[in-house]
Amino acid sequence: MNWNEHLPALILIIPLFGAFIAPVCSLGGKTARNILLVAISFLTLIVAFMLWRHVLANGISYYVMGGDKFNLSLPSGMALPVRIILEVDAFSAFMALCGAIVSFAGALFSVNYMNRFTGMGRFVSLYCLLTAGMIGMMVTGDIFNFFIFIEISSIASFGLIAFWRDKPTAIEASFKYALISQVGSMFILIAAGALYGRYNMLNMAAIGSVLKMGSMEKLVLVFLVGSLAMKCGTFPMHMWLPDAYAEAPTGVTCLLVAVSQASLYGLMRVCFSIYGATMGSSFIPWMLIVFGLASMFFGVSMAVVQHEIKRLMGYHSVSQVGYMLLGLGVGLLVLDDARAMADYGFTAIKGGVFHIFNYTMYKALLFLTAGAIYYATGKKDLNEMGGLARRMPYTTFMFVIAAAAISGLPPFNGFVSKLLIYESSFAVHPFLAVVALVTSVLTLASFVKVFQTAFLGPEKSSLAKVQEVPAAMLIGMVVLTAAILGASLFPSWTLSTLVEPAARALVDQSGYIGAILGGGM
Amino acid sequence: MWGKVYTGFGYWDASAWILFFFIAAFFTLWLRSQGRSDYKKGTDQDEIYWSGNEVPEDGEDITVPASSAYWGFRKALEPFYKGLLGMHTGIATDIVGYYVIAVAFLAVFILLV
Amino acid sequence: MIGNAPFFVVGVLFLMGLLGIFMTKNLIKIAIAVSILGSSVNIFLVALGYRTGGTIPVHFLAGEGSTMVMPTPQAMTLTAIVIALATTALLLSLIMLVWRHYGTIDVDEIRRLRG
Amino acid sequence: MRPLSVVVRTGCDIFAWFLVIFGASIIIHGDVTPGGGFQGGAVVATFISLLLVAYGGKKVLSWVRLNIFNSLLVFGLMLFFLLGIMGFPNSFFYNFLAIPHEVVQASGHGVIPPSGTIALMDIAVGIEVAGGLSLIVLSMFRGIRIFREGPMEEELGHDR
Repeated sequence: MNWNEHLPALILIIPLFGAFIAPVCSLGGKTARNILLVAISFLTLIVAFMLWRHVLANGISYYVMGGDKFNLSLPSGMALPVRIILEVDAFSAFMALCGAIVSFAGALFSVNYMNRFTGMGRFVSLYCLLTAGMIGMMVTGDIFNFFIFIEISSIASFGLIAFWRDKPTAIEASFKYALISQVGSMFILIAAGALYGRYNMLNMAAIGSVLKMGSMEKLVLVFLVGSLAMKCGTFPMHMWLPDAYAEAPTGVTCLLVAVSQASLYGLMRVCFSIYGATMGSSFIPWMLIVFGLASMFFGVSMAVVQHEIKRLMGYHSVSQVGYMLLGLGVGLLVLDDARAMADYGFTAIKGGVFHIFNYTMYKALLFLTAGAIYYATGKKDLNEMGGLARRMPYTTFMFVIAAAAISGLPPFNGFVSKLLIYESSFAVHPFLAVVALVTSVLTLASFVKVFQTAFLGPEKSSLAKVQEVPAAMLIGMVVLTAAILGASLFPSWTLSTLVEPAARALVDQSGYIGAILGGGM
Repeated sequence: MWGKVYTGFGYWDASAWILFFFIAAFFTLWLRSQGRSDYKKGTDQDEIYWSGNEVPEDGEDITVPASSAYWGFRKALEPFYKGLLGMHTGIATDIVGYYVIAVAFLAVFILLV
Repeated sequence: MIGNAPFFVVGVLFLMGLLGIFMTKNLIKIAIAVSILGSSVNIFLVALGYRTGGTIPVHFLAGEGSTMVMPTPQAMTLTAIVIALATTALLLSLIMLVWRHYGTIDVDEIRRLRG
Repeated sequence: MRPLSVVVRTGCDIFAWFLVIFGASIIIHGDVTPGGGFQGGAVVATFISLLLVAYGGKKVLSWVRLNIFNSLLVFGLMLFFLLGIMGFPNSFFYNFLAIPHEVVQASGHGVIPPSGTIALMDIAVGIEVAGGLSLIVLSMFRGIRIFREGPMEEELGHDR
């Protein structure tokens, strides 16, 4: 048998296996558990990479769970796909690769970071489950299964955010997230049910092939867009995000960044692949742009006045998600206008997709550096820090790279994706580009503040005994730094191999549909 | 691999930027190497220059805490920040409320347009 | 018209759940409201699968009827119930810990994270 | 929780075990009747909550060992997982034990055709849910007492 055919299933099997075996493995002591955590996330990374290579070489790959053959999507001449189908196109594979890199870095970081806490068997279990849920959201081709995976990842993240149960704020943040995400999931489920009642199908590609806009479909679209935008932290619904990001253990925060990107993936999948050109009106694209602008500007202006390091970065997550929504919204706006699409729309989508990669890498790295500071000093308030650059040189170096990348300073990858977004959104209306530029300036301002107060300045007497963090944590950060530097130094290579196939797959609605409905006969 | 990234209106070239960095670094290091190493130690030449003021012994006294950074910015935008911070009440039901209102807004308007 | 009755019930229950979240201050009652919301969605799914005059969706020993009620929404409902159970258990555990830490289950008092 | 009166405890003694039998029956008939692994497992798990209510926490916690439920949970999950893996040359979760309908009718024995791995997966899920829900009930019960009796067990010091 050819393992390449089973890669879409394997990428789910491996983290699930890790989640199930973790309680047994933790009987073997600390070392066995840590090896399991790192090995599982590393294997996931390898499989994600192979899947990505496979998809780039052979086109969309899909997988029928429990079918007689892995690619029998329409058994015995049926007109509709019936089983649970995983569908991986270049965009999904790209997202899964990003998620797997971040998951690996977070696992390496957690080995030392979580060393002194009990209940680590459960931690490893939930971490693997969160990875499985995140990757499941990215590879599934079935709207109900998307709901299942969103719930798996939500439940795992409630547990992980409240992992330090003796910390009142962690419980509070977890409760807020649990409440809002439960309400949001119910909206998603009602949308999936409505689509099923209308078309008797749950497969995204099959629904996309027969969808006709009516008031029901409009409401379904709104429910899906609203809920998934809430999950990735768009402006009026973002309040849970800084709380949850700030209070979770840092290795988990790093993974939560990737999980919010999985929700963004779902949003894009709904908008581009299910609805696509049949959406008709430009209301939803404009709403995505408006949400994007609002989250950009208000997120960053909240971040400027924060003085708790992880909370500040949490508000930056809100503002960075705005860039992606802006880029992809501009692309969605001109989806059925071939000339504008070639003119600036595809550039906007490329910018948005590239920003997803960049954001996942540098934001995860920023959270890891914040966690390293917390590990070394035991403090998370910027007022109590100072002069850490001499004590923690490697962390400082990586923080500077990440901060420069997130603020869009020229040599780094954040600049490239932001440039693509500025110049293409300028073609729609100059105001969009102006807001994006102002946001970038404010981002730089708030990271200058973090850098100046935490790393520069005179040493505090209370921080005299601070040391550099252990090697495993540094390696976790180095993985992400290497990804950032690679994307910064070779932007055209990254764009042509990593980003462009993903962007092309995203706009290619008929390809996504045809892979399922044309195969296996 | 080292090529240019075309944005439709212009392009970005990483290698040119890196080249510029090397040139700038060369000039900086060259300027620095012009400095004199035969200054007199222990005299005023050795002192830290801090805007002509006395340099305090303990640096901790003169640091600006993070919550006071950008004080002017915050003061100038006082009404804006008052509204924005007033929105972040931190009450769980308010968070859900904003979400439900946003979805209801979208639902009403998508049916109208 | 009477065929739409389940959907009216769904709508009423859904609104009850949403209002329950906003109108009460007690965390336990909010958790109950979330459960009501989940139940309304489950009723919606089950009602979708009903076919007039259909029998149970088990192939054997099912009686004479030739049309079967759609089994897919029922499978979906069961899955949703399992998930709702997990989240309810987690919500209640979190509320328990909130009460231990804060000494109150009034939702307006639990706001150390703000701004 | 304090133990309830002797009437309740005797009632619990008589009926508690029937819940386990009833749950097991639901689990093993999961493929042909309404119900299945999760429902049966949930019924089995009510056994523990009944004991907790009738006998009080102190006694029940001294009777049971959490590791038993933990191992039930892991065993069920691994069984489920293994059954999924065993379909592998065809696809994940492939039903490799199923006998087609025509073959069963031709052979003429049995009214109900064997459903293959579906029944086995039901049993696996039943074991897992029974263990997991009992664990949830017991952990939530322990959580009630978590701060009342002295400080938090073991997990002090998220900030060293």
